[in-house]
Amino acid sequence: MALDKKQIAQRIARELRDGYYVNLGIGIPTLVANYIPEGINVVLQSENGLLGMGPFPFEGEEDPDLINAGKQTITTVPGSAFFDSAMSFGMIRAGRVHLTVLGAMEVSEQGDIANWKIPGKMVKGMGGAMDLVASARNIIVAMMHTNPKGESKLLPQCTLPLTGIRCVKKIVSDLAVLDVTPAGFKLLERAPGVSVEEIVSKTAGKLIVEGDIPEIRF
Amino acid sequence: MALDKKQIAQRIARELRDGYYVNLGIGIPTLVANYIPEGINVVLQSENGLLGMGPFPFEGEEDPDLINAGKQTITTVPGSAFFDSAMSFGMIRAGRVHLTVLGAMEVSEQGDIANWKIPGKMVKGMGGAMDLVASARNIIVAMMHTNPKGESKLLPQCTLPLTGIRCVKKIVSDLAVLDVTPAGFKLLERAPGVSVEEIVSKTAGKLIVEGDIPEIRF
Amino acid sequence: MNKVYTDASDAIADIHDGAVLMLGGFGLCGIPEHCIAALVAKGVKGLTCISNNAGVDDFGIGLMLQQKQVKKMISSYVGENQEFERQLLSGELEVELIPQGTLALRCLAAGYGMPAVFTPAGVGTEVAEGKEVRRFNDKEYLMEMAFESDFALVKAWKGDTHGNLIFKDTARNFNPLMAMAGKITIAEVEMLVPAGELNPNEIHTPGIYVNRIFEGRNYEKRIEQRTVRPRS
Amino acid sequence: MNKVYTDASDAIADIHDGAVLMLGGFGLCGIPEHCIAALVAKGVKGLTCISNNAGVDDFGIGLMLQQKQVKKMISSYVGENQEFERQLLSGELEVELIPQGTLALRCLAAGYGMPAVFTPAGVGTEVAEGKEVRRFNDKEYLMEMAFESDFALVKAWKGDTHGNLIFKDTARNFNPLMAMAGKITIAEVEMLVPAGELNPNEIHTPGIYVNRIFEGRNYEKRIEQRTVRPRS
Repeated sequence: MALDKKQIAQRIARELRDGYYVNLGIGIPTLVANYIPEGINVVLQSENGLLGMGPFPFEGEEDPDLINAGKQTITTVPGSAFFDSAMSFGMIRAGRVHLTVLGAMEVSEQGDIANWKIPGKMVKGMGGAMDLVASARNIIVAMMHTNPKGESKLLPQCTLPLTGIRCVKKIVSDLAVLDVTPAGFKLLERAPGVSVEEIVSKTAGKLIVEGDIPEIRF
Repeated sequence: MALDKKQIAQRIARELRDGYYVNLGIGIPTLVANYIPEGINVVLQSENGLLGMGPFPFEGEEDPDLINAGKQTITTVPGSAFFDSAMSFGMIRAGRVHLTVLGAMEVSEQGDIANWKIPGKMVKGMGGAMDLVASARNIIVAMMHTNPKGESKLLPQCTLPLTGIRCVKKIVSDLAVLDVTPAGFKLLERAPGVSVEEIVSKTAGKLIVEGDIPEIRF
Repeated sequence: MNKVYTDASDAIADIHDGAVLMLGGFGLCGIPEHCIAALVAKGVKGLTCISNNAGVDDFGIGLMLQQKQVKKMISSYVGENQEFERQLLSGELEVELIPQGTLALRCLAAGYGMPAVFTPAGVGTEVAEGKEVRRFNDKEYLMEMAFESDFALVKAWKGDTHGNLIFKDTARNFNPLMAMAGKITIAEVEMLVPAGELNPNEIHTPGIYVNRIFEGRNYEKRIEQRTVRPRS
Repeated sequence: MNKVYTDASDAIADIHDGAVLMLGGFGLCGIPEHCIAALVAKGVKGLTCISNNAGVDDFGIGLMLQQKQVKKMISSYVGENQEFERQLLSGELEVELIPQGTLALRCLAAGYGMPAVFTPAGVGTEVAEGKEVRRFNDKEYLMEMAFESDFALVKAWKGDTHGNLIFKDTARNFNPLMAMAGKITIAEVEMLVPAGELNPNEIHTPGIYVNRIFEGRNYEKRIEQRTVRPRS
């Protein structure tokens, strides 16, 4: 069975290491914060100017001056720090953020990513996505393996306007976990009950399948 | 009679305008702070990271964490702010400091300045001088008109290694006040009792003398 | 050297048609809401607004869009409002979308007197079109130019009569950067205190960058996405 | 994720011969005096030191010069000490003098992931030799490269266990810039407190930039130029 959004987030959370500074994008990536493994301390960066983002506030405790990059009211954890947007993207650009998790419309087998613009539709802007994908040390994409029409989102080349090139390192989709390697997508794990054949059929870009592919276990 | 150092500072202080942010170099320029005209508020910038520099502390009140760019213990005035060295030179580079006063070994008739290095002598470094002269909106040089050998320090071309080019706007020496114009040094005022002829004879660079040259009055 | 203005309309009185403005804030967080209200009341037109976002229909820059005061937006993320979309699709409004970090860096460049900066954001994308690409250490960067603007409108938490500013939480965002970048910087603050009352070590924007300051009353500080968790 | 070290010798234990170090401070103000003492005790050699100044004969980087641990200084102003001058004239020590603002900007560039920056400082002087000169809006600028260093040693007033730092007065100077620029940043602080005790709005250097932190005891904080005025 394909993973649901929470399970995608849960699987991604296993990539966290103690001491990581992490930037989580809007959508599924945000959920990763709910599954941080025990014994592991990570610090969440919000690119609007915060290190040490905490959970949503209790009702009545919202502070209009304290939001995340998705403009949601949030809280801080002990040891947090505020800074301006130049420093925020400065620390991202300098590689101080260990891991960025974000969504995508398309990923190419070279690791290119498209996630900000659909020609003909109202374009809202790239926000911080172009900065994040161009700068982050390690980028994991969380997304559905196919689009609502059933077409693969893992392509030989992106068809949509690019957000960044050669930057995605890993994909966790509803069907599989894959690394982006110089030779193409490399299948690492499959969702419970999802066959390698199904993943192959739903991956349009070059896919490397070597040996036995284990199921993701929760 | 030639001006003494205090009088040079006193004359330069007349160039201050209300609301100016001012950077005063080491030596004579520092003395300018003692002659700020009444009714005029200026804020002193110290390039090691302070706006709102005050006078030296009373004995026993020195704080090792509070020094000026000459490494002297100082104080702050109400409304001061501390910042790092990047912001300090950033505000200088962006033209937010209205006036810089500094010393010089030589100034050329094009406004080039040399004040950091004498070949063959131990070179201590340019400190912030190159940044200041390359960036400041308005630069006034405070210096003796001649060197200890009696040679003019106002030259057609500097002979010493340059600190910056085409940057000096005005010179207040012990003998005269001069603007640096596209056509050369323009004599504006002379020290009390100093003749135009003496100034002419001690100015090696092109000197423009037009009309009556008033004496500086104190 | 009086920098203190009585209110927003006083502080923005000389903002003219066609001016290039920077407006601090991220979403509706930390926006100069009193300056915006005064600009709406003044009815100045043909503005270019550099701001990370464009407000919502009935708050923030959205209020200026309603009055058709904005000719061009330079932002990283827009379209939280209907009127914006309508004007964009009808061609009444020009929009230049730039990466958020690039927006920040171009403000910093202006504030620090750097004519241009290098960033990898947008390399290989349509953002790179027409821009100089340069390789350093096997990585490509775009050269992006410092912003030039006539006025920066920023909102701080506290300020003093010298123009020193302190921001609160994530309402800081672009505000200190734009405060440094504006040719004339106008700061509105929730609390204006006499010089000397702020700790000089806690100041985010030194007063040298601030030309005018006023205390705004009754801030609305609207929340765009109210998210809460249940009490356990 | 423990960043807290017991003392300076613990924190600098892996600094190796030939390392490139950044050392915060302006004159003797805000220098990492415990790290320097530990480097002297460790006897590491062949160091390149990026620091605005080079200390005095018996304090600051001067102590490392006495032990002939420094191969090269990159500074804006040096020579407040005799041993420095002797080594320089004898050719034992290499010195690269760069403008103070350029020093700051090259740290900022490293900390903000900008490979190079433009500054007008040094245009038309010997500092420009071998550098790319570029004209923007009728003004010339030098392209200066971001620093690369192995370790940054900085001194703060307060710090917490997450590595967040607060500096005091003009002891801030280059410290926050170098803290951002070091590949590994080691901070010594006068007061180390648990995470959560510092106000997140007052932090100058967020902990993300700090890899190691320790509390130094009995700071000497020597004054280089004691200047006072008479009590009236």
